[in-house]
Amino acid sequence: MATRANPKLIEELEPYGAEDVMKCYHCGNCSAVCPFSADPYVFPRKPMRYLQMGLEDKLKGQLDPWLCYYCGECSDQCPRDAEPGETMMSLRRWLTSKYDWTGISRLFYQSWRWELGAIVLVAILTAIGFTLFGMSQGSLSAYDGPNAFLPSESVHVFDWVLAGVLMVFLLSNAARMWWFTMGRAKDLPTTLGSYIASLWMLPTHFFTQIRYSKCEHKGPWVTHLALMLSYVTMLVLIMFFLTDMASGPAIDWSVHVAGYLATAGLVLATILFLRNRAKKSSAQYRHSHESDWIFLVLILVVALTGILQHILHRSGLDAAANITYIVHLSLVVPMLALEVPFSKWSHLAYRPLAMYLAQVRATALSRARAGGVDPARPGAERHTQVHPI
Amino acid sequence: MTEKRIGVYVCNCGTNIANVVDCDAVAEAAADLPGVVVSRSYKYMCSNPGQEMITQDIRDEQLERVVVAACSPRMHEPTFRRAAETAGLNPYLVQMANIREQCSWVHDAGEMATEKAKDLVRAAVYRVTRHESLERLSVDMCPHTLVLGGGIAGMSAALELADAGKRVYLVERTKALGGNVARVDLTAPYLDSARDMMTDRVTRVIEHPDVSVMLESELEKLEGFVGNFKATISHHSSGEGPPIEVVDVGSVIVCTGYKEFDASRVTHFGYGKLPDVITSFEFEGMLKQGRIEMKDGRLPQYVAIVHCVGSRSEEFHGYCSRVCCMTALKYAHEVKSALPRTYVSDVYVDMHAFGKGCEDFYRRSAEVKTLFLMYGKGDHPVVRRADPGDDCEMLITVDEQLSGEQIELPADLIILMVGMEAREDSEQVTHLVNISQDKDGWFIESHPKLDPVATTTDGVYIAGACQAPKDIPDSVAQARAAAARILGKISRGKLEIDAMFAAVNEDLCSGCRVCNEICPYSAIEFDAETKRSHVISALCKACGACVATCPSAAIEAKHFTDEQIFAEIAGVLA
Amino acid sequence: MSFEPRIVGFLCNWCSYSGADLAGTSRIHYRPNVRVIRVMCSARIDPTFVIKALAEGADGVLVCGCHPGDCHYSEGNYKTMRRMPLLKRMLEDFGIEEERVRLEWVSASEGKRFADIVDDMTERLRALGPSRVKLALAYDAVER
Amino acid sequence: MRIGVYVCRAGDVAGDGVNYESVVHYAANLPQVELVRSTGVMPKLDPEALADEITAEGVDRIVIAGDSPGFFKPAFTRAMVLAGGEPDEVRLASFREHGLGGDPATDRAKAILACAVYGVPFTLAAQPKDTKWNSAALVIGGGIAGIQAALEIADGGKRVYLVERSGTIGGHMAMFDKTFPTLDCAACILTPKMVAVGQHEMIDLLTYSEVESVTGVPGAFKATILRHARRVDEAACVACGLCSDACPVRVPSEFDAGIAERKAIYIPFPQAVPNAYLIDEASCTYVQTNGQKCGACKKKCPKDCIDLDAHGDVVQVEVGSVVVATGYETLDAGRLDRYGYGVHPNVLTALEFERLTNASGPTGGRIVTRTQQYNKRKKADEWVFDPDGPSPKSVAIIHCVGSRDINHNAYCSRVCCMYSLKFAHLVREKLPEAECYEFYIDMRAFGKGYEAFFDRIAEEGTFIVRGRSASVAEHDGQMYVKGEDILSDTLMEFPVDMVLLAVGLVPAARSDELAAMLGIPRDDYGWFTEADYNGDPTGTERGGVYVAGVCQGPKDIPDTVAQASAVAAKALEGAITGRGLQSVGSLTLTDIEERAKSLVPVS
Repeated sequence: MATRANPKLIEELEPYGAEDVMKCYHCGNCSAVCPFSADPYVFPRKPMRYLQMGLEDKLKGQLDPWLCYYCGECSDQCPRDAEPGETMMSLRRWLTSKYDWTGISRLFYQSWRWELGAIVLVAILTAIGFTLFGMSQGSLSAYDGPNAFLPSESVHVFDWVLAGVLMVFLLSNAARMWWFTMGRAKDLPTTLGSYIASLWMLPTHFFTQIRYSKCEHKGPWVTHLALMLSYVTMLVLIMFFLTDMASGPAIDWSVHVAGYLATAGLVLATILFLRNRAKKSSAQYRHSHESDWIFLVLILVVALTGILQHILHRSGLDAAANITYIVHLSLVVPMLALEVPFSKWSHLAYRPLAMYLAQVRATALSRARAGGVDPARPGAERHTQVHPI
Repeated sequence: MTEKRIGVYVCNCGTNIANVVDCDAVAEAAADLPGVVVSRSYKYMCSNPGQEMITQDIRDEQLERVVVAACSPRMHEPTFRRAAETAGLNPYLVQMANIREQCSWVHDAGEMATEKAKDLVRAAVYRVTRHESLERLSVDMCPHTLVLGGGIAGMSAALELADAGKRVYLVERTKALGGNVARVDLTAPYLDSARDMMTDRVTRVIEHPDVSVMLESELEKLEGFVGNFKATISHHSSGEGPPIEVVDVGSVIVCTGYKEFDASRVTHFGYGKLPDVITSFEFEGMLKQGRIEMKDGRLPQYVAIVHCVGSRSEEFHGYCSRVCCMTALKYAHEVKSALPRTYVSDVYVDMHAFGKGCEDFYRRSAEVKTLFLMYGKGDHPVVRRADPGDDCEMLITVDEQLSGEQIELPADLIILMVGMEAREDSEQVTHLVNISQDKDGWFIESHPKLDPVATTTDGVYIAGACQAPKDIPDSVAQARAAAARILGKISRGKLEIDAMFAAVNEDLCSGCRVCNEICPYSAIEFDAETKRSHVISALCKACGACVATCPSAAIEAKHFTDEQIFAEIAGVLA
Repeated sequence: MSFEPRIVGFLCNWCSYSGADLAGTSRIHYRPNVRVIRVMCSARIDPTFVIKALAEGADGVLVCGCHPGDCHYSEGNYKTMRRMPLLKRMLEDFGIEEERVRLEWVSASEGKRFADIVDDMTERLRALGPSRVKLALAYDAVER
Repeated sequence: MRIGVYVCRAGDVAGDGVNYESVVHYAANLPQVELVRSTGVMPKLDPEALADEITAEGVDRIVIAGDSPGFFKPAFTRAMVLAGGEPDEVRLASFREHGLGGDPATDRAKAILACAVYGVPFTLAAQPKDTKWNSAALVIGGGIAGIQAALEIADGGKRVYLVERSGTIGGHMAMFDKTFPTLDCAACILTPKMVAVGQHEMIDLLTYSEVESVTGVPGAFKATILRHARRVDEAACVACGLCSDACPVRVPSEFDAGIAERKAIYIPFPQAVPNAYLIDEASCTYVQTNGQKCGACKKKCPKDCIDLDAHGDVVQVEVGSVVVATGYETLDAGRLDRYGYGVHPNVLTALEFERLTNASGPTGGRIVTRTQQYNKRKKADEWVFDPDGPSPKSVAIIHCVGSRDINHNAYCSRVCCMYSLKFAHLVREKLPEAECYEFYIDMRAFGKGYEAFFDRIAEEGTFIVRGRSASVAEHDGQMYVKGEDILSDTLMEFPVDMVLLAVGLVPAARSDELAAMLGIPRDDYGWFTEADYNGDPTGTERGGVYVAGVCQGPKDIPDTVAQASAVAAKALEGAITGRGLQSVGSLTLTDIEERAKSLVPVS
């Protein structure tokens, strides 16, 4: 059955950053130099081809963009400046917006105004909410103790509620990802067994990003890993040790040392990334989408306000600490509430998931090929008779 | 018959001959043949030292005959004849034995090959003994030139010659000069104005005092020979001037160009059936009119350009038409320019963007977001009407090679890039001016690399797309090349005609006139007075048909006499 | 050692001789039994050439010209086309097997064809055995 | 008539020397010009909006001016029609087409614009006055183009000075084994012509020489030619080679593309013309030590025609025309490290393979792989082509090496596809057992008989893989070519014993100096720019100077020969009539304006 080309799709993709893909004349160089490209996932050329011709369903069904860590080898060697690496990046953005059923993600990626606006809005609401809440609870001059402005227990509860909500979004989107890439493909003989057998990949790739280290330059991997680990550490501290974190003014080294390390990691890594993107130091930093800037800046200010609030608290300036805390929260909330399910943060979840699914799919494919049919090769159903007029 | 002093030279051609034939053995064997006083074997007889070896021997050994056993005489006979000449030996006293193309290159090394080489050398020695000194004839070179075809090639050639102050008769079949280029709006890859170029050429040709433009005219007959042709031209235009005109010319340049492939021969594009499937030339018309529209007047949302229509296919023409790819890219640009909101797709096989500036042009058309779909050679896309509800008029089904998908491409307007093919009257032209066609109908050049514009008939040249598909710059270059050849000849004033022609021994001639009939060049006249026939040497092309026909063996083919050939026969079999 | 027939080939300069050359430039190998004699046009090939060759001890004679319609001299090969059958009939009366004289059209682009013809003819003549023409014909019959 | 002028630039033409402001101002003051708009670089034009403007201004002729205004013409033609105007009345003033950056650039641009406004083709209006013409011609470069041009002119009975930088004429073609698509051997075709040049009484052959300066005007040029010291008497030398046997120095042979060695006193190749030895001073011990050491060759020479202390001299010639045929060099494959040229001994460039497979090459035409051997002289192992060495079992041919790649040569080199197919044929013919792969992007078999050749190679069993392979790697002694086989949609690693790089063509060294010397422009890639892409592909901005062959842009032998003959036409024109046209630069803006006004073109 023939697939309908859609020359218009490329226009939809442009806001996501796929501006040069039409320049590609398919010499195949990129796929051959890519350290991640390997049968049955040959990219970036193939996805680029689908994109040029506007084969939307094919693209939605692809895991390939998530298998790319954007080391930039392909873009550097591209004979036509078609920016294969950036195209993969754009596809990831686009896929994110496709997985997201609310449509919010699409708005964010197509216009930074939407994203920024949403962040500001949520920030203001959070600020107001917590201020009112704080007033109802205690006095601004008290950071902890019975009269605390924002008792950590209640904030903790809020955190858990928020986390729950985000999980719902994230998981439902992840479920859609699975449906597009695996669920729909009927001819794919996947087995529950293979799903279980490959399960180990999820944590491994989430925590180590070990594939990233296949890139020729290890720098980006290390920084990226540092940022992610710091982030996760911080998440764990907040979700499970918030009360100990907030307690004080004495420093409780058993928890705070982790906090300091995480903060340092977040600050340094984001600054480094921001610097690279500003200097366009190498292929993967040459093109920056607004969402990249917003994400990095957001993390940075969250970390900074967090540590500031911590210091103020330790130095007994409770009022200032409380105000800073409000500011901090009104940055944290949008950062989590908007970035996690709808924007750049989500790749933290999608990429390991994609690698896991890719493994499952690969096993299924090899089984299918052993059986003679080859769902990976669309060639399978080529040469169906077309009737001339 | 007295014995002659003969020198035999066996060329090793590096290893080309020596690897198969024992050249030294051949040389030794030759040394014992009657009359042979020198017999040598050398690496490259054609090289300067090789030739000097011969000239030296001719002087030192007073050689009267020379035999060179080397490559084909078609390759180096002129070289060795020239060498002999420089040493004061008549060039026709040199004979070559072809022991490369017809021996070392086609046989396995060993006794048999060497024996064959020996036989061929012996034959050459026997033959050369019976050679006679012959003198080339020199005839006048008429400085006028006949140019067939008023397209870009024809006009360029005409101007080149006329600017050198030589008269040109430019014969064009149609009412106007310009040919196919006049149908074009802009030229690839720089989108220059074809119209300006045409206006320039046509104006200069028409106003040039040395060019006689003959519109609506045709060459009826071409008699004579290089330097001295008589061209009979018929004028179809009703009105002034005689209907038939005979002009004297020294040379002829054939620039009859091409005709576009008839798209209706291809069924699967629906050309002629679907209103909005058009050919490239029809699209040029739209461009000139500034109306890129569908038949019903609407603007197309999707324009698809299909390459290689009639070209690179087993069914129609095997060859590549060379210009379509760039023209197609030009169309992509033009559509994008005129209709910025229209989507353009190119359905191609291989993108032939080989010319200067062409690859940049290709990249540029990709940058303006043209979608390129690749189909396989030997395969073909299929066009069908779109289904109700589709946002397009037609759908093109392509086995897209770069994705491995079978793709349906939406289209409202489909442009078929029709290839070039030889004009149907080109066979008639070959007979008129005595040149030949290849299997595709293109005129054959005398040598694809060394002489791309000359033909096997002296004084007749070919230029432009009538020799093979070509773009404008290459056609112009060829046209000028042909002009250069002619100017070269003209500037020397006289021409040398090969001394190989037939001659009638009037004592033996019975005046039966069989030969008069047999000669394809009517070079044999019957003299009513003497009741004898005689040959007009300059017209004779030395085929020798008359010699074999003459019942009283009264005609002799110089350099191919019965005696010489008998000797050769005896030689190979001795 | 098997019998090696000797073939004399008369080739026209424009098509067949170039064809034979092409076999060379394309390195298409064939039996070394043929000895080529170049003439400008197959129409130049006087029947006496063929007889002379046979008389001199050739086991076969191959005559090649341009394909009908391709003749460089427009219709020389048609003359040959008419001439050769007559000659063959005459030779048969002399008791010479008709296979010994062969007329073929070889174009300038048919190096392979030329090679195949030579190979084929060589094998046929090998099968046929040596020619007895020398005895069959008085030598001076063709001497002028 | 009301005329509207739009100045639209299709590319960033900074540095073309044209003052666009001044051009716009000039346009405004031309008769009948009612409207002048400057849209800047790469404008996004909307025909509907333009139509409104045209209607509003009542314009009935539009002139689009700029570097390549044709790119905008369709938009204006449509706008014109929408506005109810004459589509024919959209005229182009293309600065690039008629010598962008010509001298003086801005005046040239104005003249081109004026012609368009008057509705007269620039080429018609800008016909330079004619001038006296010296019948002699100078041909620079002794490759097939130079040889052909020289012979054409000389056969016309005119004097030719053929200047060649190296020790022999023949150029690259002499190095080739076979030529596509007919597969006739290059030497067989070329040597007769080389000999003819050597023997021609009208040709003065100046090899081992370089043009130092060219002064004067079209029709009367003065050229100063530096004749390097050959140090061997060209006329006396009989090329016996005894000197070379005696010479102790060994250096890579240029003619063998470096895969074999020559001596310091050498003859480029056996059929060299002139057929005489020469001394390469750079490697000659005697020259390098100012006569302190060596001099062995001189002692051995039986004809005593070696003068080791000879000095170069300078000759002056007066000519009417100059033909530039300086040809090309091949891209330095070392620049693309991913193919491992210079790292893996059996990665060869096209020219190296030409010599390897050539019957007159170092292995007598046997295709073998390099093997490591101990060199007693150098006391070290080295990789050499041993004629009895092992043949490759599989050969990869990589197309577009450095070509069609904005990181190297953005252009297509035009000949690589075909010579690569030729290589495949030679490999399969000489090594029927060997596997042969072609890695290509687009198979550009465009010429007469090329497509058929392509089909033939495919039938001969060469694997033709769509996809320019990405890299050559070696693990445990086996080379692998990694690439994507696009048509079968898989990544592949082909184990191969030999890799042939179809390197692209680049302009010959010091083309820039020559261009400056002759006053002819070069394009972005360094090829000489023709006067007019379509109309005058062999003329140049500077009248009397013509370009032929690859130095004007990559092309194959037939096209080169055609061009070479074409330039001869121009040279002969001048020579025959004794008169010829000056350069367009000799015309002032007013000259052209006046002529344009008075002309009535036929069309």
